[in-house]
Amino acid sequence: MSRSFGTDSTGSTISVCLRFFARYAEVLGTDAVTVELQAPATVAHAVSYVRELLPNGATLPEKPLVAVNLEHVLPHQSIHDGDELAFLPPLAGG
Amino acid sequence: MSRSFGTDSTGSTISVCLRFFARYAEVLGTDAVTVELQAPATVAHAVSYVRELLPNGATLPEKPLVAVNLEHVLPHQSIHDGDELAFLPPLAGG
Amino acid sequence: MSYLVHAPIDVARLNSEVSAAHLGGATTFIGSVRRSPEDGPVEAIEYTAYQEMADREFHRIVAEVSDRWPNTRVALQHRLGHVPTGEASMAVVAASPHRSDAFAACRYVVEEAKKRVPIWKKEIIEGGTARWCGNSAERIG
Amino acid sequence: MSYLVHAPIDVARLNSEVSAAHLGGATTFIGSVRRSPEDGPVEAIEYTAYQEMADREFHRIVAEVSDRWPNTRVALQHRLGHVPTGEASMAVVAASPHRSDAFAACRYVVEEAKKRVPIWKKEIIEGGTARWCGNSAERIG
Repeated sequence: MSRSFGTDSTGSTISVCLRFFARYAEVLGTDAVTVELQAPATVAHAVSYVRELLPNGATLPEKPLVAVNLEHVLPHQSIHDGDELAFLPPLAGG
Repeated sequence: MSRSFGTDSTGSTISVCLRFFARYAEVLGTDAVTVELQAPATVAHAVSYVRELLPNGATLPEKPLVAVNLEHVLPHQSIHDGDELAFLPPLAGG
Repeated sequence: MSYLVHAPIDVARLNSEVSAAHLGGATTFIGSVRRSPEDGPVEAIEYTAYQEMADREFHRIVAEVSDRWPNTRVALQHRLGHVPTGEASMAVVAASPHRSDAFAACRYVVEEAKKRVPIWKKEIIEGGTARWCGNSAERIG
Repeated sequence: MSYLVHAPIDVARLNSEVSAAHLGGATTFIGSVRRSPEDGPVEAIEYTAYQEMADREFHRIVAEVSDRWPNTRVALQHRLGHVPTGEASMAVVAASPHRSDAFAACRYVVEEAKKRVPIWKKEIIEGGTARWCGNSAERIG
């Protein structure tokens, strides 16, 4: 699915892929969505999108662990058109 | 072999078994001797005996690692009739 | 080659990957699915991963070991899918000329893996229920 | 049962001695006879021991592990006699519910063994010479 998000629909937008794993995929009922966000955007904007607009999104924490293009990042990290954001529940490897 | 050691041969003596391992056995040419020492005696007395009276004994260090009856001990440790003293070259297990 | 496997972990193979005549000390860590009284009767764990990232993160950790302990080699595997109680979920081997480096490098990989590698587990409880788990500070498995 | 063996060490057997469903972490250390450039071409090591005391000292070390890490189990073997390059001279396995205890207990056994257990080694150099060695602070093997 593809959706747009932002207060000013006349500005430029970016398209990013949001991926969900493990418990997050279960509660959201999906493991990936492609969304449009108003530029410039950060990880925190993508998190707000998920928490506000996806079904059961509010059950995710306010600051979930997020990776962008396979790297762990902090919430203020900028994101760009074509990025892949992964929402990672608390890790449990080992 | 059995030998006695001490300045006063009229006092009481103890008999102890001295065992030598690894390089010490090689340089001394024996792995065990039973000796008589004047009582009271310590590990240090037994070490002096070895260094002064056994062939090549002077090649042993002044304070070798010694165990009495299977326990690591210090030089001032008392020794008693029937004790087994082991002269241990630097350990190399592992 | 992936660090992620869907079959039982072959620790002997990991050992042979890092062994060399000049590396006299090898430390291995094996984490297994455990059944402990406080956890209830766990009969298996389902491991899932964000596989591309997990492999990349393991690769980074291995590269960090080479930087910190240049003479030390490490090999590791993490199992995914259904892992029954008692079987290994992760194995790490570090071989070094120096035993302290072998211990340190092995421990480093285990700790970093738990902190950074996107793998999740769902405990399968006897009777059919399941629960997601997260790594806490000092719990294993 | 003695901790000293004259045949190759069976690490799998040591692992099975300590494994249990509630012990999710196992750390193994294997010390092997190494051939390193600075040592010259070592082709084997002859290990000898004061066997009664070595066994007693290993037994004490294992008991100390039980005191310090009550939930942790250890198993170990040290090989004696002629050990060719590349083969294991000592193996220690520690299994625990907590990985930090598994690492610490394994390390403890290795360090204490080197400090306290009366075992000696003679390096057999290619060409037929031999030399006695002592443990230094950070060298293995």
